[in-house]
Amino acid sequence: MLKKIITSLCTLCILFTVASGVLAAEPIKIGALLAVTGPPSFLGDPERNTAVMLETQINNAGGINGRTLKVIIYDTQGDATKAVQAANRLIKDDNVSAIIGPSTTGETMAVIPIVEAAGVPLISCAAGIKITEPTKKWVFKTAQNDSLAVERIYDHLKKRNINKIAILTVSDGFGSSGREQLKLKAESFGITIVSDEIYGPKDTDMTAQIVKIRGSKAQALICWGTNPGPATIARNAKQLGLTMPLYMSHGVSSKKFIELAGDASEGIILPSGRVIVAHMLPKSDKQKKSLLAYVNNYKKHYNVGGDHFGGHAWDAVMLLKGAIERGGDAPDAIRKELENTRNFRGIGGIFNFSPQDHAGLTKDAFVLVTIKNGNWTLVK
Amino acid sequence: MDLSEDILQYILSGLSTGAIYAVIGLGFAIIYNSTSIINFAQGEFVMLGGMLTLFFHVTLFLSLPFSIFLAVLVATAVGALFERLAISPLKNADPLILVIITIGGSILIRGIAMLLWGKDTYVLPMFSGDEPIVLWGATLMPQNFWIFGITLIIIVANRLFFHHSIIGKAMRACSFNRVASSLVGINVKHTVLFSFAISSALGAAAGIIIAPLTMTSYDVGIMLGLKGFCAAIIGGMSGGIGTVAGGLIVGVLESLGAGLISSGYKDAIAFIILLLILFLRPQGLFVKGDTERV
Amino acid sequence: MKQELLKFFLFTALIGIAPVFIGKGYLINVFVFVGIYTILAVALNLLLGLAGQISLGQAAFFGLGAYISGVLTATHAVNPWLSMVIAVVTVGIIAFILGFPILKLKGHYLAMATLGMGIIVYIIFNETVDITGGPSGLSGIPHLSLGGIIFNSDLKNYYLVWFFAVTIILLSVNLAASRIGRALRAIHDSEVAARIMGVNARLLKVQIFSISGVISALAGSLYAHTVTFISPTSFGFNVSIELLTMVIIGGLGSIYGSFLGAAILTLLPEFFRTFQDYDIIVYGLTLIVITMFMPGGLVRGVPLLFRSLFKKEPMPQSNEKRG
Amino acid sequence: MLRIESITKIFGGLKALDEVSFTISAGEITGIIGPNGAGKTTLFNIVTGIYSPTSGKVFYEGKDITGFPPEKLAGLSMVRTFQGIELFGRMTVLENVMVGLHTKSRSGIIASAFKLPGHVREERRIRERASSWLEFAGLADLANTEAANLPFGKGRLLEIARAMAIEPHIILMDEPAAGLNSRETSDLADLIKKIKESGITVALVEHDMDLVMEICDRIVVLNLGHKLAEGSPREIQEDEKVITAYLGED
Repeated sequence: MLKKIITSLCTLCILFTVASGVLAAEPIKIGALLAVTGPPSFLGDPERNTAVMLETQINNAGGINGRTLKVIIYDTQGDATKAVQAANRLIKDDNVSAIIGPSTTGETMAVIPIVEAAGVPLISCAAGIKITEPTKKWVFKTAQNDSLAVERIYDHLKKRNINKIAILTVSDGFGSSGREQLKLKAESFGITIVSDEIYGPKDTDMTAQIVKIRGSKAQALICWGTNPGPATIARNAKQLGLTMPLYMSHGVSSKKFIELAGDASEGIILPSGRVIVAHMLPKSDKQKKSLLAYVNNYKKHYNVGGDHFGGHAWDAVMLLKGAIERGGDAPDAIRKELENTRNFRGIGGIFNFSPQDHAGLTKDAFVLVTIKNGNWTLVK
Repeated sequence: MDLSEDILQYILSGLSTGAIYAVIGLGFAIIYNSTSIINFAQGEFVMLGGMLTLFFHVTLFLSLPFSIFLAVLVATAVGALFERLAISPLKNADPLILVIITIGGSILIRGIAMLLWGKDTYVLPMFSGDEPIVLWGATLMPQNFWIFGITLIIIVANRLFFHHSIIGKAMRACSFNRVASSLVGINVKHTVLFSFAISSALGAAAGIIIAPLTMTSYDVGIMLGLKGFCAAIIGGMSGGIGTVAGGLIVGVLESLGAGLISSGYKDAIAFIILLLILFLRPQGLFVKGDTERV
Repeated sequence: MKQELLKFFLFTALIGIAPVFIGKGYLINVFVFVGIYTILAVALNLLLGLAGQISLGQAAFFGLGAYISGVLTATHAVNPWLSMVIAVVTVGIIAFILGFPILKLKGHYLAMATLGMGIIVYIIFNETVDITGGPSGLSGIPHLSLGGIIFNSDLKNYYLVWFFAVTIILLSVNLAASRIGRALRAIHDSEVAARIMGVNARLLKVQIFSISGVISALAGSLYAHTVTFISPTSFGFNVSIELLTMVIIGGLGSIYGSFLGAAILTLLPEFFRTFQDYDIIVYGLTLIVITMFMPGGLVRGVPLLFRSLFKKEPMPQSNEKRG
Repeated sequence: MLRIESITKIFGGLKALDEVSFTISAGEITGIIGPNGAGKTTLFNIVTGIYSPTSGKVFYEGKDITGFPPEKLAGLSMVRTFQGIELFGRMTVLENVMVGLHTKSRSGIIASAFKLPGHVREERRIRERASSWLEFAGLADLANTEAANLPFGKGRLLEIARAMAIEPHIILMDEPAAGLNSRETSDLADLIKKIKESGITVALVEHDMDLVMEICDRIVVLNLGHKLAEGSPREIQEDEKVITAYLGED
C-alpha cells in the first residue's frame, strides 16, 4: 500500500517537473550579494533596488533569449563572513550562472576564492583595485577604480598650482582604499600630503581633525568618505572658517550629500560618475542615453534619481544580459562573452573588457563636478 | 591660530559631544540602579528621538517645539512598553538574561526604524540658525549652546527629581535595597517602569539636540550608546554628577586625542585612558574607595 | 561520569555522520561556521558560565588568532600549522598579562574593560594597514594541509573544524567537572568563600581568561585558514555580543548548550534570508522570545517545554535556578 | 595559637576597632561577644585576610600573618564560616565539600582537561574524603542536593563540614547559631564540641549567650570597638562592666 502511494507520488513529481519544463524554459538565475543592510547599505540598497528594477524590466520585455531572468539577492550586511556563506549558498544551492556584487572590496576579496574554485563569473560592484589586479579568471568589476578618481582630483589640483594637501579619510574599506591611492599617486603629480587625518564612520564631530588641518601648511583638503561623515566635515569646516578648497570623493556623489551638508556644500569639488549630471551632458556624450534611461526609470520606481552606486549594479546586470544573449547562460560562456565585451555604454563609463583587463574603464569614467546653488555643475 | 586657541577648540567641541554622552550615560545609570541591567537598547532611544522629531517636523509639518515634545513622548512610551512587554514579565531572571533581552530589543527597534524610515541619513534643522559664534578664538555653532543648556537643565531636573520628589526618592531607595523598599510600601515594579521611561526620555532628548549637528539615521544609536555606557561606567554608574563628569571626560579625551595625538587611534586613546582609570580606580572615578579586598 | 562519556560519544557520532544529512550544498559550509562559533562560545562559557566573569571583548582574541595566523602565512609564508601554534601561544600570553589588571574588576566594570579591550584591538586591526591590510582586509591566506590532504573543500573543512570543536568540548566538559572546574564555579557563587577554602581566585580567573583566549585564538586561526580572507568587521564589537548571546541562549555553564546557541544563531539568519528586509526584525524578536521563555537557556528550556507539552504539566515559572 | 596585637580599623573616619589585643589558645573554644556594632565581624574579617587593618598585627602559630590573603591562610590551615552562610548555591552538597579539599589536591588545568591518570585517582580520593566529612556533619543523605535548596540549618552544617574538609588547625565561626531553632542549636553545640575534641581550636562570634556559656572555655567581650573584658565564662558573667554594657541591655 505504502509502496504504491510512494510510486504514484514519484510519478506525479516527475510528470510535474517535465510538464513545467515544457511549458516554460528554465529561468536564467543570477545571484546578487549586496550589503542591503549594515554599514555599507548606502551601496547595497540602491544596488538592490536597481537589480530588482532591471529584473522586472527585462522580464516585461520578454526576458533574455525568451527565458525569464531571476535575480536571487542575499543581504551580506557588509560582513565578509556572511558574504562567504551567501556566496556558497548561491553557487551550491541556487545554482546560479553568475553573481553580481558584493558591494564592498573586503567582501569581494573574501568570496573570490569561492567563485574561482567553483568557476562562476563574478561582477563585483566594489572599487578596490586589487579585485582585478592581478586579473583573476572569473572576477570582473563595474565600479571605477579609486585611482581614477584620485587622478581626476590631482589633475585639477595641478591646474590650480596646489602642491601641499591635507587628506581626511574614513576608517572603513572605502576610506582606506582612497587613502592608499591618494598617498600612492601623490608623488607622480608632485604633490605632498602634509596632514593625514582619519575619522570614524560613526563619528559625530570632526572639528578636532579640521582644526589640526587648519594649522598645517595644506593648501587644499581632500576628504574621502561616504555619507554622512563628509557632510559633517563640510559643516565643521564652515563652522571653523576653513578657507582652503575642499575636495571630496565620488562617495558623496548623490543629492543626499547636498541635502545633508546644506549651505556648507557650496563650492565643494568632487569626481563623479556621469550619472548625477546626466541631463547636463552634451548630446555627443556616448553614455547619455543609458544614463538618462537609468535615472528616469529609477525615479519612476523609487521616487529618487538613480545614483552612482546603483549604477554599478545596472552595469553588472546589463553586462551579464549582453553576455548571456550572445552565448547562453553556461558560466564558462558568460565568462568568455564578458571578456569579449567592447564599447559597452554603461552608467559608470564605457567598458572595454579583455582577457587582461577585467575592470574595463579609463580615467574618462569620472567627470569633475562642483556644487553651486544646491545643485551639481560640471567643472570644465 | 596658535596652539592654545586650538586646544580651546578641542575642549569646547569635546565638551559638546561629551554632554551628549553624559545624558545617554544617565539613562544607563538610572536603569542599572533600579534593575542591575545594562540596557543595550539605550542607544536606540537616542536614534528614536532624532528620527521621530524629524518625522513629525519634516513629514507631518508640525512645528519644531511640538515635534520635539511628541518625539520625547513617543520614545518614552516605547521605552515603557518595552519594559512592560519584555522586562517586567521576567521578575527574578538573572540580569544577564535581561541584558540579552535588551540586545534583542535594540535589534528589533533598529529594524523597525529601518523599515519605517529607510536607511538614509537625514538632517534636522538647527534650533536657531547656523551662524558660527566666535569665543576666544574658538568657534561654536548656536546648536552647541542648545546642547550645553539642555544638558544642564536635564542634569538639574534629574537631581531635583531624584532628591526631592517622592517617586524619585522611592526609586533611589529601591536602588539601595529592593527588599527593604518593598517592605516600606514602595512599589518596586513601578519604579522599574519609571526608570525605563525616564531613561528613554533622556535618550530621546539627547538624540534630538544632537541631530541638527550630526544628522541622524536608523543606526546612529549603536556608537552613541556605547560611548554613553563608557560615561556611566567612569562615573561609577551613579545617577548623578559622576556620570556627567564621565561623559565630559570621554568627549574631551576623544577630541584632544584626535587633535593632538592621532585621529586614527582617537577612540583607542580614549579607551586606553578609560582602562587605565579602571585599573587604578576599580570602583569608578567618583565613588569613595572601600577598603574591602575581596 | 559514564553518562557524560556516553553523551560525548553520541554527540561526536552525530557530528561525524551529520554531513550525510546536510548534503553537499551550502549548508555544510554554514556548519563549518557553526563549528567555529561553537569553539568560541565554549571558550566564553568557560569564563562566563563557569567562573562568572563576563567578557564583552572575546572577539579580540578571535581576531588576534586570525590575524597572527593570517599575516604569518600570507605575508611571511610561515607554515600554517606552525602559525596556528604561534597564534595560540601568543594570544595565551597576551591574555594572561592583560588578565591581571582586567580581572581585578567586577561586574559592569569588568564588562566595560573587556569591551574597551575589544574595541582597542579592533581599531588596531583597522589602523595598522601595512601589516593587516586595514579595513579592506587580508587575502591570500593558505588552507591548512595534512599529509597531502589540503583542506580546501567545505566537507574537508567541516571535519577539520569539528575535529577541533569536539576536542575542545571534551576537554571543557572534563575541566568543568574537575577540581579546577569546581573552584571556578565556587568563585562564581561566592568568591569570598572560595578564597577562604584556599582557592587562589585571582590567579585562577586569570588562567581561565587566558585559556578562553587561547581557545578563541584557535578558532580565529581556523577561521583564517578556512575562509582564506580576513577583515576587521569579522572581529568587531557585534561579534563579541553575538558570542555572549550564543552562550546565554544555549545555557550558562552548559558546554553542549554553547553548541546549541552557536548553531541557532548561525542558522537563524540563513532561514530568515527569505524575509529580506524584515529579517532583522524577526531576528530581534526571536532573540527576545527565546530568552523570555527559556531564561535557563535552551539546554534546560527545551526539555522543560517538551515535558509541559506532552505531560500536560504547567510550564514552571521562568525564574528557575540555573545549575 | 592566634595573637591579636593592638588592631585598629578605621572605616571612612569611623573607628570600628580600637587597639584590640587578645590571644586565643590552642585547643580551646574562645567566644567573642558584644552588642551589635562592637566590631566582632570586622575583627574576623581582619584575621582572615578579607580586610587589612589600619594598624596592628595578627600572629598565627608564631607567624606574622597580617594582610595575608584568605587563600594563603587556608594553606596555613585557618578557615572560617560566615554569618549569612556563604555556600556555593549552584553546586551539590558533596561538591561544596569537595571545594573544601582544594588545598588537599593538586591537579592543574592541563591534568584536569586531559583527565590524566593522576587526576582521576585524585578525584576519587577527594570524593571519598568529602563523603566522609558529610557523614561527620550528618549530611550524607543530602549529598546530591543542590546547596541552594538546603534548609537553613542544614546549610549551616554544610558550611562547617566544608570548613572541616580543609583540616584546619583553627576554625573561626561567625554567629553559627543565628537563625537556628533550639534543637538545631543543641545539635550545633555537640558538633562544635566534637570539633574541639578532635584537637581543633575554635573561635566563635555569637549572640546566643546560653550556647556561649555552655561551650566556651574563654570569652572576649568587645564593645564599640574596644575590648571590654576577657576571662572564663564565669568571670564574664560576674564582670560588672560587661553586665552594664551588654548583658544588662539584653
